[in-house]
Amino acid sequence: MNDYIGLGVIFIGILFDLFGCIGLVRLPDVYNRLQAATKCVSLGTCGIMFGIFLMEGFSGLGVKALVAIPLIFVTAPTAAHALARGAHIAGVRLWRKSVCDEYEEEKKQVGRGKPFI
Amino acid sequence: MNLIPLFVAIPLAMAFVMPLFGRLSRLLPDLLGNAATLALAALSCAMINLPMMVYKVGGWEPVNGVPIGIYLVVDGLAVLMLLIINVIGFAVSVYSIEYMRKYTDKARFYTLFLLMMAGMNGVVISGDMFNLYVFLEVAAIASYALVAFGTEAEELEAAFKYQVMGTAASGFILVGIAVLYSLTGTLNMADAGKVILEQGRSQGALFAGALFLMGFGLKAAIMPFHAWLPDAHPSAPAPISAMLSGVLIKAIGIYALCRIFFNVIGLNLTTSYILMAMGALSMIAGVFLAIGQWDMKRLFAYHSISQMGYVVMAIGIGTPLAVLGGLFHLVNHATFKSLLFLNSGAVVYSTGNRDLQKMGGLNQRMPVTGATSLIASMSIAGIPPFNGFWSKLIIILAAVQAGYYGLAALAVVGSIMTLASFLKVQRYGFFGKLRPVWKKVREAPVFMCVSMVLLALLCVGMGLLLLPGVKDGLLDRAADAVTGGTDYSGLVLGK
Amino acid sequence: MIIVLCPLIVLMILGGVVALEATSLLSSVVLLGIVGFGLSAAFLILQAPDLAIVQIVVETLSLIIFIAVILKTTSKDTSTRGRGRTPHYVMAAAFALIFVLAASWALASIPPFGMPSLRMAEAYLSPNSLLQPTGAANLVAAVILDFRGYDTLGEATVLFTAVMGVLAVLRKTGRKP
Amino acid sequence: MSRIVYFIIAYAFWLLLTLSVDWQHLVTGAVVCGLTTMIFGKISISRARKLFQPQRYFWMVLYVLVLLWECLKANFDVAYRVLHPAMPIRPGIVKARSSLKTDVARTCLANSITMTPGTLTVDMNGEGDLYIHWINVKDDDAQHATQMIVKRFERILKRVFE
Amino acid sequence: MNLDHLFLGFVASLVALCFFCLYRAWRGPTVADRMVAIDILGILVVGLCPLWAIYTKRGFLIDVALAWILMSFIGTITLAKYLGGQQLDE
Amino acid sequence: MRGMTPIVKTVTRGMAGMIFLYGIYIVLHGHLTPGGGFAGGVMVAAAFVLVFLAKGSPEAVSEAKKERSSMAESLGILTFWVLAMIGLIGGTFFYNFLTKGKPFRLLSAGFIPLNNIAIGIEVAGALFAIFITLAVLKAGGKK
Repeated sequence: MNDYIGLGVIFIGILFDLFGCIGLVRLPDVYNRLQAATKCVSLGTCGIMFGIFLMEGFSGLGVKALVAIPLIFVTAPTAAHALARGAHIAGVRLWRKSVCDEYEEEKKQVGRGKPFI
Repeated sequence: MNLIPLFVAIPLAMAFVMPLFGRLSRLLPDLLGNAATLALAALSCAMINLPMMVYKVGGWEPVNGVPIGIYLVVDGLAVLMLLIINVIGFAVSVYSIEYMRKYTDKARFYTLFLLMMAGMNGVVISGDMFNLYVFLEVAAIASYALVAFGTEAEELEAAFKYQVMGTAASGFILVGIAVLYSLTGTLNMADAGKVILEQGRSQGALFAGALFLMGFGLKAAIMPFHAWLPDAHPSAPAPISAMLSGVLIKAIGIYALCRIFFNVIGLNLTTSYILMAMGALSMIAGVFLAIGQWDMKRLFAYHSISQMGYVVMAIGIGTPLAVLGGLFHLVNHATFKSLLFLNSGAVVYSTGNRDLQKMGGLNQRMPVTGATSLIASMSIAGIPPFNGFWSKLIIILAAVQAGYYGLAALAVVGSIMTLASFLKVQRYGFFGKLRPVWKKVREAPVFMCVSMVLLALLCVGMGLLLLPGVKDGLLDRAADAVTGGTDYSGLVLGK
Repeated sequence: MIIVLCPLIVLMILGGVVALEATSLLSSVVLLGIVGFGLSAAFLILQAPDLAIVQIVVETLSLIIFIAVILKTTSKDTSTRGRGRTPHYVMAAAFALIFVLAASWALASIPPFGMPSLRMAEAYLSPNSLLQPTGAANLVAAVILDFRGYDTLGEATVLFTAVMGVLAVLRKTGRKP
Repeated sequence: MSRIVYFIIAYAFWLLLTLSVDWQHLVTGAVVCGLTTMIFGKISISRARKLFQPQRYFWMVLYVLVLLWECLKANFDVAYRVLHPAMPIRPGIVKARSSLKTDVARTCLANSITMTPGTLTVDMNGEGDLYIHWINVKDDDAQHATQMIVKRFERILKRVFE
Repeated sequence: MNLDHLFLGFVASLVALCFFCLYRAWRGPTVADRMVAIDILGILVVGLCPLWAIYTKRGFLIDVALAWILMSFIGTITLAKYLGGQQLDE
Repeated sequence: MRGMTPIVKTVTRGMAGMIFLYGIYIVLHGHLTPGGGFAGGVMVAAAFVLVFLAKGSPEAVSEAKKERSSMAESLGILTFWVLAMIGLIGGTFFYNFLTKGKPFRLLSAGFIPLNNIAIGIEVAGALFAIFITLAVLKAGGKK
């Protein structure tokens, strides 16, 4: 039984990976791509890991897959945040149809070109 | 207790200890470094006249006749190379006591120097292809760093060029080793030689041979692959130039080439023609490029290419006499070329200049340097009583004997051109009128003189190696190891 | 296995080509990451986890070191493109072509992957004991640290040499004034 | 105090990795975790006292559940936007304000925001202002944005960490 | 069709997804896009590790996944620091 | 502000220890599971690199750290050499002089774990020294 649930979870995980990758290709600028890719791919990978855990139980493989989940959950958003901030400071523009950019305004107030904070 | 691993272990230990304690006192790096090289020189002298030895690292005996551990093999050729490396290394390290005062961070210099020695010794005593590669890399990387040791712009550039070429060469060698491994299923050179002999030389072995030829040719700076040498060797500090030109290109170039081609793959006619052609080309072209140079060290560096050409050509001819001459020339070249570079270092140390056009009459102010450089020049040009004459004579005789009259003629021409270019060095550098600029120049410090005199004595005395009793013990056995070819396998594996 | 391995190799080759074509050095370094990651994944597929771990850690660390170097020097690719370099390109292409042809001619004589006469490997797994004679469960560790420990000393020395070289070359002053 | 807590966490991680109760592993683990605590313990945990208040763990579990639910929602949201032929996105960076005080809480909040539907934390300054990239901006006013994005986690995180 | 083929299919599809990343890394108008692509590629391969471990029945392959997560985090942080215009030592 | 954003700093505070621990796990279990001295050593170095990156570090401290990691490197490789030399005294170079133990236990396989530890220390020191040298290098001289 666990095997089939595990397989299902793995399948859903790979599906999420697929959405993330499509987003990576389709969306128009770095920030949107980060949005799609980080969320979908990290959750997809977590899904795979969890499915493996369900299939394997508390063996060496299963437990390490379980350990990997919090690690992914902590590192992936942090990396995405660091990349987004770096890209913004490096001067990567938002998509031209973007609505607003309050971060840019704040940066201009604090000092020209200097990374603020 | 068998002493073979000590050739690697001693310099490595000193190199590892140096960064820990080198800062404690100013004398300590000199002391440790020279102690290590002295011990190595003594050890290598103790290896003369011992029978061929096989050392199984880790005590792993072969299983079903397949060696599973690493073998260290010391045969005649290896003993010869060990002698060259360690004796020259000792002379150079004595020389560097004074010379390297001009540079900062002597401890690191000795660390890298000892690592280079360890790498070369490791290459020579190894009986395993991958092990050979590893120690070749140790020696090569240490030499890249040492070329750039002065950290001036042109030194860094030369080192970069050297490193790019050296890395390409290492890549070729590694691929060659991989091909041979997948062909024979073993890394042990003796075992691989046996398997190749049984299988017959297949296309894979030829391909590996071509790769090795490119790789070791680059390391040895044989003619089509020589471009890095004239930049790299002059840029290094003088003791390192001496090591590079005198020993390194032989140990990780010629020696490894001989080992792989004669003992593992086995030489055939095509390969020997290629070797002869490359040797003759570098012999002539090197000397023609050298004769136009005015930079003293650069001129010497081009001569290294040319003299290596003699060695490669002789080894390519492949008759016992030719191989003997080639190996003898290898030894001789190690002594006189290191001596020449040490001389140039002494000149640079005292005058800060190495342009021949600005020198003149230095004999009056620097008698020891002048005299030793005269000996070395005569030696490299092949003037009779000195060692260079005998080896060139044997090579030419062997070429005639084997029926390659053209090569013999080329060798004579090369020798004459060498004489001409060294007459130029002596005429502009050491003889003639002393220029007023150099009135206050002083002779190099005592340790530098000691090592130069030591090498000059070697230059004079080395002709004695051809005396019957001495020749059997050293040169003949080395030549036997080369010309014996794939008998090597049987000797090592003990069948 | 081959159905996974082939796409990975294509990925690596394409990544390498793209990395060569990138105009900024930073892009090149980042794109080289694809090659490194692909190589690591290929090792994983070939069931060589030791190599995969080493590849991934080395890839990351070399990425960091590249970045450190680019930060200190320049991120522009200053090599001249196109003009005046055509002979070099032709020579390089000819060499590559000859090399590939020779290799494919020569490597045909080599036994296929996975079933050469693994003479040494058979000897490592000695028949009279449960594992190898060293008692290590991981064959790779047994080979690199015991059977061929001397090699590993050499490799550690290579790293040591490289570090000493870097520290020596990047001194503040080379010669005493 | 904080070091002991760190040691326990490290030891738990070690046990999960080795998954063995052999005495050799246990002793080695103790030594290794001691080393890790010596090197990294000082910088890692600042207020260990909070770890011994059980009600926080209840909220922690709740927080994880909420986070997972939001994550799932986020994925379907992204999938919808990506797969929709017209790509219904309206991106922009808005400013939101959080009232959390400690670094750990703020970090958790920022990462949670990154994992939830359509938002990505771009930067956070010392006063707790979050700059959030929003894939579908509904309101670029700071107050409303705060209300929509931040509040749902803030309440729980306050209970967990402060 | 047994489970083994299914897992092989999973792994193959993950490898196929890597090509999306390659496309983005190739086309990415800015360096940041390429970095995102590499980051995502890393996480994708992390998912590949345990699947392959199950397929080949060699559980220890999962060690690679953990190493991969941790190292790719460090790599991305370095790249981000570079993008943010800081020297590595400030 | 020195270093990176508070988010990265906070995550680093937690993750650095885990990376370090995982590196040591790989080193110590080199003879049982994949990995070994080299991979683990690099991960240990990477943990320190991560802290360095996130916090930023004043130059004076870095010089001292460079010296220390260079020393650690020398010590590590010296240990490896000594292990090899003990074998030489007892018989041959690199003779595995310890008992082999029972397979799959942590203390097995003779001196292989010790070698792994020595290499791990060496590699960690080496790579951290290189990183610091390159990171704090002031590009001087001619531009």
